Amino acid sequence: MTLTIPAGMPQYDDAPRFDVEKVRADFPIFGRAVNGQPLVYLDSANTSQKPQQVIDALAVHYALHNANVSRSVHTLGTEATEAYEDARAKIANFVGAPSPDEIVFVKNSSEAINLVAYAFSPRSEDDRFRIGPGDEIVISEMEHHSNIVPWQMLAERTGATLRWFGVTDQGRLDLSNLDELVNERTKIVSIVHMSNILGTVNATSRITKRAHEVGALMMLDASQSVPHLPMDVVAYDVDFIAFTGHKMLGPTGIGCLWGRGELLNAMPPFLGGGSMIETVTMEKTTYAAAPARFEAGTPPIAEAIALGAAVDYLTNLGMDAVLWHEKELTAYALDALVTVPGLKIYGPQIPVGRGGTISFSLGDIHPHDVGQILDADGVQVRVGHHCAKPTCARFGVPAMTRASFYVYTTTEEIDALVRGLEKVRKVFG
Amino acid sequence: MTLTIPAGMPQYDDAPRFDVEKVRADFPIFGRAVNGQPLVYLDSANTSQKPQQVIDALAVHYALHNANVSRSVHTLGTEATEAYEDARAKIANFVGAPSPDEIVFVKNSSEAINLVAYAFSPRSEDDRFRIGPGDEIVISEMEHHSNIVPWQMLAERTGATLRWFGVTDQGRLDLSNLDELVNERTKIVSIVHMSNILGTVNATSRITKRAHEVGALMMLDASQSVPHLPMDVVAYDVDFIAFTGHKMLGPTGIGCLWGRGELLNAMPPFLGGGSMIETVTMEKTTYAAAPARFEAGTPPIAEAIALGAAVDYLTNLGMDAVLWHEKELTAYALDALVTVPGLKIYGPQIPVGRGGTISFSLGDIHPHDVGQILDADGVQVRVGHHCAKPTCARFGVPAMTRASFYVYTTTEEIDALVRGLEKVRKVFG
Amino acid sequence: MQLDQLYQEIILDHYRRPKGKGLREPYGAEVHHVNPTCGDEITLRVWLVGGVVKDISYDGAGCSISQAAASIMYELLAGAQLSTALQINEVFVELMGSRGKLEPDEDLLGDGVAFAGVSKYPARVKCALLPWMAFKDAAARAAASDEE
Amino acid sequence: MQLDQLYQEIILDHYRRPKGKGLREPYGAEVHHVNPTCGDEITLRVWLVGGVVKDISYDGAGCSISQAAASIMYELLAGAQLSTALQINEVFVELMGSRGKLEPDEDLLGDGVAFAGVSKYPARVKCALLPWMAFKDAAARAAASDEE
Ligand SMILES: Cc1ncc(COP(=O)(O)O)c(C=O)c1O
Ligand SMILES: Cc1ncc(COP(=O)(O)O)c(C=O)c1O
Repeated sequence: MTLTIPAGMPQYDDAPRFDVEKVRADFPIFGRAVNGQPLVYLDSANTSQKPQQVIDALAVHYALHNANVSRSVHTLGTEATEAYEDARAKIANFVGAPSPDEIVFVKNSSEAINLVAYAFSPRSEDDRFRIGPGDEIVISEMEHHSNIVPWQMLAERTGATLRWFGVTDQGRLDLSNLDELVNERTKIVSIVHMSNILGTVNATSRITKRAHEVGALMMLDASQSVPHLPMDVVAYDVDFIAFTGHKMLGPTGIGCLWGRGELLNAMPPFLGGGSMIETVTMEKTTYAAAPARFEAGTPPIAEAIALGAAVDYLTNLGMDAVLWHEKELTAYALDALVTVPGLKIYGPQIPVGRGGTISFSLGDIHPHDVGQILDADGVQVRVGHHCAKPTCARFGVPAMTRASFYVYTTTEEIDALVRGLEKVRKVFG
Repeated sequence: MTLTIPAGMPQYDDAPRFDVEKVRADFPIFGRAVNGQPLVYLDSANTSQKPQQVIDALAVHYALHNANVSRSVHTLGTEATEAYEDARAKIANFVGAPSPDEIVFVKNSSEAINLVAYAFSPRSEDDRFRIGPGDEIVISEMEHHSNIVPWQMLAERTGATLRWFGVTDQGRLDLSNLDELVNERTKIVSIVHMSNILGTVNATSRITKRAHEVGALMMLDASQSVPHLPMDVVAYDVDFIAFTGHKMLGPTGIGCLWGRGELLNAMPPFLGGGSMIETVTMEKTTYAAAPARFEAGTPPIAEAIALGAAVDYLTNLGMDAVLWHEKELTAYALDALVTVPGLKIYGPQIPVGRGGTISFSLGDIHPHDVGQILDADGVQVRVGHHCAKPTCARFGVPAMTRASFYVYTTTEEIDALVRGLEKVRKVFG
Repeated sequence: MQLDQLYQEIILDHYRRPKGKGLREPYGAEVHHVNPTCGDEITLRVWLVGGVVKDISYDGAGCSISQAAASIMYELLAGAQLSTALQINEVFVELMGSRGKLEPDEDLLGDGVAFAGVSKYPARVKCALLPWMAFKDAAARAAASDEE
Repeated sequence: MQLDQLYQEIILDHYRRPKGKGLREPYGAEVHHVNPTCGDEITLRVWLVGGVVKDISYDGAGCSISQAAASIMYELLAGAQLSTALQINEVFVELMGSRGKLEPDEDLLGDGVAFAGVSKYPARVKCALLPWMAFKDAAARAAASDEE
């Protein structure tokens, strides 16, 4: 299959581009070998590699400007605070947030989703966050565990009911029962934007429209989409999105919750502690406005600054160019993988409405064994349930092998994957 | 005042020592100037500076071994997982934990305390964590907000009662009502080990004994003690301790909860998501054992590895030597500060049962103004309520000025502080 | 850092001899504002009659910058038309956000021009703004009950 | 990486033609173990009579290493005295923790010596241990109800 675009549509030559070899030169890890072979890193959906610019941002911060934030009048503290808040503004801008105050720094996507889930309770003063028996929460069968378990826990705590969209054989959300599933009893709909296992990019507007029609809140787990496509929270008209630094060229230890400012300020605090307060007596505490309300204790300061550097890097490439680069790779990879005998792809088979994350099985060979043989050739893929067991169950397998791409991925690396799969077939065929 | 030690006791010359100038050479930040003056960093209780060894650990990890943990069979993933788990073992060892599985990586001390507070609920199956109206939680008046607010929130959620130890005029815990305060109704006692504002190191054994006598759990907020003195959780006979990476030469974005293994495994999960599960279906999830149960999502991988490097650095110096170094500095500083007219120290006035963190007022001059003038001379102190408003209120002031020391602090820096305070008096006298 | 840009003589004078300090009656609204990072507090009352700021009275604990800011604000706004007071308030807020890059309007701000230096110290901007924000809040509440 | 250390002929043979696979009756205890990181699962039954492991039967989904480990375990432990079986189990667990640094005892481990290579791959050690851990668990439960 090749990607053909009807005349009149933007052609590839019109697409914004970048020089992938120049990009690779920024990533020191590509200088190393794995098992004597050049590193072929096809596990970016798990975590991305880091450009020198991001590593330097960390090192320079610690070597020259390190101090705690929001607490000092001294020069180092002022420098650190300004860098931290500048990063917040950059990241807000990157996802189209109307105000930097709508970006809450958390430790990862999982915390961001839990933070929203914990805002719901039977005691909530705000009707939108009051939940109990009879109320419903809607997710889908293609969620990452991080967008399942927090809602299961919420349902268990409060007696609310968890419901979910099914997944079609093509690996798309089954919206046929949208109007029944999302109804007057629904408090929140939380859906993955791009699946980390099937690669599907979900069209969200019908769901968002329906959610708002019935007065429910709408959250997107954007862990896999913010790194790979231009995001604009206003255009998507959602209420919350969660994303995570380590998947978008940034460090571990940081993620972001974006929420509409008015909503964030209607939510109760989650973690209590320093910096999230207005005033404290032993008897009673009053809380600061968002985002501070949700940032108890010393935040991931260096991590925020380095995530700002990652966002600069991506902005420099241009998110349109990132999207096109990965679309081309995906088209190439889908074409190449179907040539491997016995290979079966889970998820959309065409490079439309999907990103550069492809999961597959190879005959009866267990993914562990596939991954091991590939590793011997330096090819790093992920194998297992990808923290999406229900999706595996939906397709009747306990595990899959997954290749995933990013800004530094080349077609040669996809060729190396295909060669490696031939070898797997030889050993286990 | 000078520190005299009775004959027969270990003398200073017997004390383990290190070369502070050699230590300083490891910290790149001391190469920079602040406002044209050499940097005098006296704000280590807020956050510590980082040695090159820790910065390098981060940079090397990202440049050569970066991958997600616990999820891959590939070489990079295996390297990252081993480094991450090695760090856990080092840190366990550093605090005397019987098993690495008793160390839970969190984002900071505040999260660690919240994690324990959220384990209590009226629905708990384990009696030790079941709480409701009539039950009591005991803290003290010298806590950091991070060891107050989570317990206030717990009390509010469940109807339990929050109670606290008072503080004496000398800045010590008032234990006169210990037996009444900690009683059969008490579920948990959570006390700061070393106060971040008064510098007091609390003697904990009487409290621990009483807590266990009445069947309550005992937690130490060890955020300020683990960086500064040898810790052995078994010797202290407590149930939980919380500490935080950035105050002990490590990076931001990581903290640790240590808990007795049996207790951790009796606690319900806190954050839900990837990696904390055993198996997931849409209907039901079962959870992994500790520590994985409490590490939802991608953990602070690079941060854990760098904290391991920080622990190596401290272990190399020797925590006994760190303690003595700071005891000498504290004795020197207490002597020097009392020579400043109008200066009043809050907290213990003798270098016994206290650490190298000294808060004071200077006449009527507001701490903001003190800090600002000192900053002009490169001297970085913290001013404000130090996230311990109730302690400020106890001593009748809204704010204090605080100087705090660490392994790289010298007596010359304390002299610079004293000179700076003279200047403050001139401007505002 | 040039300390004398921050601690100008005018500022230290107002700090040492604050104008209008102390809580007085009558008043239309009282507010209590806190700077959560440093714990500084101000209680401030506004008395409005027929669109004129009859009195501003205040008390609280704060550093030289916040104390001087309150004192200078009292001088500038007490007795003024509410609309003028709010306009001056806005100009002051703008000046504090300028990071030292704005030429302050002496006609409008009087002694307040001394605060141009403060705007270079991000950590102190909140101190200077504490009384001005409290005034804005109190004035809005007082206006709601200003019957004329 | 020397793949052939991991995928020795013995291991691939057991993987292709597993011994004792399938769930059988009678049995004293059944357990279900999961490797949470990869989702591999095993259901395993143990039948104990008078201190002898009469049968081990199992089924599940797993990679070549876990399948071969189950097959080799069946060969070694089925029919043995429980005490011997547990001793062999212990020796196998120790071998898997050795990171390739232990000389395996062929008398005790038989085909199991082929797993010495697996111990060099930390990510695969859990695969190899899955059936052995399940056996230990099931044997303890079966022993509790072994009446003789
Ligand atoms: C005594 C004490 N407890 C708790 C904390 C909170 O630590 P963190 O800010 O890393 O959460 C601090 C430091 O800020 C502290 O000094
Ligand atoms: C779709 C999706 N959601 C949530 C997460 C969780 O992100 P994190 O591990 O950073 O919390 C991931 C990645 O692991 C993901 O792919």
